[in-house]
Amino acid sequence: MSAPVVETHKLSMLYGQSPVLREIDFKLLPGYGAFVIGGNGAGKSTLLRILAGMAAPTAGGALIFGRDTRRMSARYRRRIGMMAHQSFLYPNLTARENLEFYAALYGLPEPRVSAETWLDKVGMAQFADARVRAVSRGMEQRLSAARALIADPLLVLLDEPFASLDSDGAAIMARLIREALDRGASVVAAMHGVPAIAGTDFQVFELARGHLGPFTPKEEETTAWTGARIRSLLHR
Amino acid sequence: MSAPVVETHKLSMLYGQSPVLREIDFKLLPGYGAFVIGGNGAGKSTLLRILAGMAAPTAGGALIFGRDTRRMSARYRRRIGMMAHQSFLYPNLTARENLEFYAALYGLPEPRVSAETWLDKVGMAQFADARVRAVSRGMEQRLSAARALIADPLLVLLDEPFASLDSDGAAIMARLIREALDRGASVVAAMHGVPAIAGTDFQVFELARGHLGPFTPKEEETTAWTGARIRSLLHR
Amino acid sequence: MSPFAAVLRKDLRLELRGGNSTLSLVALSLMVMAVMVFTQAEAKSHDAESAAAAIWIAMVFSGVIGATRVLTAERENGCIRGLLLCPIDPAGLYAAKLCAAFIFMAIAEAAAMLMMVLFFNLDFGVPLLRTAPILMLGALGFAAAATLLAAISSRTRAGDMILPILAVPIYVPALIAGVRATAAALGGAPMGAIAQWLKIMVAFDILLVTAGCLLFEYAARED
Amino acid sequence: MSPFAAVLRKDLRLELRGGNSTLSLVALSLMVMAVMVFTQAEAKSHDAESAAAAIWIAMVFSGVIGATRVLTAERENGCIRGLLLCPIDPAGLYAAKLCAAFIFMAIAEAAAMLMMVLFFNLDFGVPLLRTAPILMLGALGFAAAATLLAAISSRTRAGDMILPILAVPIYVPALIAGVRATAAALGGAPMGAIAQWLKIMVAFDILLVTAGCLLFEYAARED
Amino acid sequence: MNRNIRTIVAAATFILMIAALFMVFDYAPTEADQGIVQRIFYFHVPCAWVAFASFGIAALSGILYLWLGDRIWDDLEYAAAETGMVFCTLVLVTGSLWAKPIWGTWWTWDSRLTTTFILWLMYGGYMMMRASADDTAQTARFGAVIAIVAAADVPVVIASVRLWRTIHPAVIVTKEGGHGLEDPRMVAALLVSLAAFTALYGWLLMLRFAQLRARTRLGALAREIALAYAAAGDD
Ligand code: HEM
Ligand SMILES: Nc1ncnc2c1ncn2[C@@H]1O[C@H](COP(=O)(O)OP(=O)(O)OP(=O)(O)O)[C@@H](O)[C@H]1O
Ligand SMILES: Nc1ncnc2c1ncn2[C@@H]1O[C@H](COP(=O)(O)OP(=O)(O)OP(=O)(O)O)[C@@H](O)[C@H]1O
Ligand SMILES: [Mg+2]
Ligand SMILES: [Mg+2]
Repeated sequence: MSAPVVETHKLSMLYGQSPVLREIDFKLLPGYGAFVIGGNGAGKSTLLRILAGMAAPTAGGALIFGRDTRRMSARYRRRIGMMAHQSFLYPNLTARENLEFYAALYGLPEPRVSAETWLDKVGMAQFADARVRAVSRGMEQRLSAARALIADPLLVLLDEPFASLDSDGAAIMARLIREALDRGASVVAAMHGVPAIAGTDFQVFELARGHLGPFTPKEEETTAWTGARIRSLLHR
Repeated sequence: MSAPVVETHKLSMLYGQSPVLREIDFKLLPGYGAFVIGGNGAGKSTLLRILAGMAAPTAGGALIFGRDTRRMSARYRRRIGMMAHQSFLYPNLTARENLEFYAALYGLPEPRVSAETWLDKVGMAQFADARVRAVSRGMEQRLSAARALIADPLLVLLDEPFASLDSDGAAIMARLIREALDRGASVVAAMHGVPAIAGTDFQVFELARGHLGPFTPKEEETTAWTGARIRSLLHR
Repeated sequence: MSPFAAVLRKDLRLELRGGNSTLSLVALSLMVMAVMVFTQAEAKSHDAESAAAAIWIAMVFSGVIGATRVLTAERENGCIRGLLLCPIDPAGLYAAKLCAAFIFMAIAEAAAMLMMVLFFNLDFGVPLLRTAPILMLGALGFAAAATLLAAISSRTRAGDMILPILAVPIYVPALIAGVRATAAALGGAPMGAIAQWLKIMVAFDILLVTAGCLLFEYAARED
Repeated sequence: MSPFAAVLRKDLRLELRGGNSTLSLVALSLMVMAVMVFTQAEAKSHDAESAAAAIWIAMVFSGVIGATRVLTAERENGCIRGLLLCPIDPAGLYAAKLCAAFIFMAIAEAAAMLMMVLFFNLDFGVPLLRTAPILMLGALGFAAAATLLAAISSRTRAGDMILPILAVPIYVPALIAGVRATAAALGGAPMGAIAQWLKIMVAFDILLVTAGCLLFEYAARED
Repeated sequence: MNRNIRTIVAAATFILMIAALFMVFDYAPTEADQGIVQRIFYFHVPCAWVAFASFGIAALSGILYLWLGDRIWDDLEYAAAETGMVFCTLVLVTGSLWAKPIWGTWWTWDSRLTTTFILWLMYGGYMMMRASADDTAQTARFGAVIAIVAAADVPVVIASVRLWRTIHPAVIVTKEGGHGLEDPRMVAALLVSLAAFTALYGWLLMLRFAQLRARTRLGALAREIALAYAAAGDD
């Protein structure tokens, strides 16, 4: 079997004295997806930041393509696509200009072309020339996804990819994830108990109290976002 | 019957030449809640900004407590609580300090006390002394809700209140909405097809192509966030 | 606690949290002083005039940056919008911002005076004390103008750069008066001699502060 | 298109988006000049020294603002993080940022020179030409230092304001050299006379630029 | 209607200008110690006064705009500020032209000159702001604020010759009080050219104002149309 894309050894993270991640051992093979489910403050974003090399773990380490995240050269960074809480988009540039810019930085042969194609893919072609400052939040989220995926990374890190997307947006997002997997890329996505996805090429983990374990779907978890539960709450 | 809290007359909004809201006529009575459902870029945030007096409509107008939003005096602003996409929280102040600050600005007798109570209410007591810069996104969302509701406003405007909250957070948020309604306050919340809420004191509207109409739950709308649909997409 | 107090307290707290504005204002005036002194190393004795010039230049620049700082602090997470949603009257908000900017500048000024004494080896004493009120008047007026205009410049696309272009000229008359007064005071002139200059400055301060209180609302409003 | 070119192009574009920024740069240095002149109006005849002082103060000011702008532009939406995720080596990024800041300052300088000639009614000619390289060297060095430091400060809580603090001690030696050189050049001293100053500046520039290229990565990296 | 007024004013300007030229260069006597150069005076001073008046108008309409919120005041303010800018520039130019022969330099940092230059700078800043921002209600408000604050310098300019030691003459109202124009014909010439420049100013102002009005109306119409389409339901 092929070498794992992500491999962490006793990965631990402290902020000050408070532990956020505790000796996480986690492995992800090419072409596989992992969904990290966890509550607010569970440490999902922290984990993703570490995997992206944006933050250094306090103890233990993470290997991406066999390379320690603490010293990833450009060659390795090239293969990673990170979609974080922040969109990394310049408010005063237009959607197209932003994508073109990043495409250029990722050394794509035809920045303009790939910008166009990705604007289409995320359904933003119509707003290509709108300043990012002036687009709605969901649109910014879509652009952020395009930015992360524009260079066809082999490791895709998504932090709450479905947040503030409408149903079409969610569908697009899901399709993009699917495509990435089919491309042979690996995907790590952080979410809040949704969606409960079956399928052989998905592992679903739960991040709680700093430990990463297999996810056991509890009813109210998976349906947190559906009307059912909230109705009951609103009418108790 | 009592005078409406929100009343818009042919409310229209253009950005440049492109229309976002078209002659919206909308009325909300005290103690009632309205959920505005709409896709990305439908104009939900714009509508809420106008109701909060943060933006001036291009044509038509909106009355809050019978007062035009264009010239709302402090007395009227006092009664409105707005939770926008941006959290309005100072990254370098702690959670408590932020809430205290806003409590003071809203002229509450005991800023410190109400800050405490609201930190409890949104389940952030434990992070009271963490800089907002250092809290997770969901936590910031919770604090943002606390900030908006701390002065017990009579009109509560919520822009995607459930975004990036975990199930507990969502439950808390729902409870807060419930409480506000029971208090006799009116609530306008913008969302993406979720949650489909029944109940006599709720109206659910759909904002599409600039028109605000009654919401007709389509299956894939209401279940957009549940596993079902996304699974099917991932495994098309 | 009044809104004014709340806002001011918040600003100062943020400042102490490592805003370091004041420190860097001091540093900026240090640079100005250095430039002023070293250009005239052996050229001519550092007389009252050049000392006055130096300190006022320092003030103008620290004022420009200080005022910008006070208002850009509100931009992260759109806090300024949050403020404007609150039931506080803009005048109070302006007053608080003005106060904050003034305090930063005043501290920077104090430091600048110290440096001046050292750089231009003046001797401590009455003349020096006389300059203090002059500089404070100056700082107040400039803070008033800069704060009002920073509310504008912090939101026009031309950005921070448009502030000095607007604020400095508006202040120049008072600036000239101030420099003359300072020079005179350092030269050992009695209070009476500089009274006429002080009158001008006071007039300007009153004018600018009132203008600020009245106009800030329009400068800060969002829509 | 190389990353360097891409970043630089993006920065300049943002700068132009900022609304006639070059114009406001001219105005900015004009302000500095004006303040200098007013403050010294009757102090002394406007000689080479005060001209040199004016232009260097203009430089420090525009440098601080310029470098800060170049890097604070990256802070909104955490763009700097996005940049550092890209497969570009930090040195290239630094070079681009440095370039942007330098261009920014160079324009300001050119404007300042013109102003200087008018304000201090100097006459165009060889002495003036001699100052050009001095100023450019100065601008380069300052941009190099300021950009590196802005990278640090744009992430510290202090935000942009900490920049001057850090910039001062590092840059002051070169500053002094530059000021003396300019004064000398304007005074009509031959190239030989100012060579010693130039040497110091060149040394500093080399030092600062290399330091920047090497250290920028650590200055800008997140963890 | 107001086109007719404009043509009338234009005609008046023309006639008055002819008259002024005659008065200045033929009727008025040559000043004793300055000689022919002194005749610049008759252009220099009216320009200044017109500029002041214009900035005053700008400030007033600024206040009215903030108060009443009607875009017409914003247009007037913008027009006045710009036209004032033109005449302020003329003051600087004529002044410098005068200064060269009299003081032997184009420019000196005399307080009157300085303050005038400052005035010019401020409205330069005003125009930069308006140029850099796109034409919205916010920009209009900003403009009003700046116009109001900037006007504060006008009295300073006027007072400058009295407040500070200066080489710039104060003739109309001398420091001792009473005017220092020895010959009544000079006064006449000054008054006529003053009238001429005022008329010229009025004409330019009207032109610019009308233009800005048209622009605003155009914008409003475009919005109307867009709204109509919006109401009709197609984009
Ligand atoms: C660029 C240089 C100059 C500028 C900016 C300037 C500016 C002004 C201004 C703004 C005024 C009108 C203010 C008022 O009337 O109170 C004025 C008036 C006048 N200027 Fe100048 N001026 C300049 C040069 C000169 C020169 C060289 C002379 C002749 C030596 C001169 C003689 C006068 C006189 C006689 C008046 C009218 C008398 C008075 O205002 O009391 N100006 N100047
Ligand atoms: N820069 C930081 N400094 C200190 N503590 C931090 C920092 N960033 C995050 N934390 C803390 O680490 C914990 C995990 O944060 P993280 O953002 O990873 O949570 P999360 O799982 O992403 O939550 P959410 O679902 O709300 O985004 C939180 O308690 C937070 O307060
Ligand atoms: N400041 C602005 N300038 C120009 N256009 C804007 C501005 N703000 C919003 N828009 C446009 O108005 C439309 C509606 O934006 P809005 O933010 O109200 O949508 P939304 O319903 O909140 O979408 P989302 O669910 O993604 O938040 C979008 O097409 C957006 O591009
Ligand atoms: Mg997170
Ligand atoms: Mg929205």
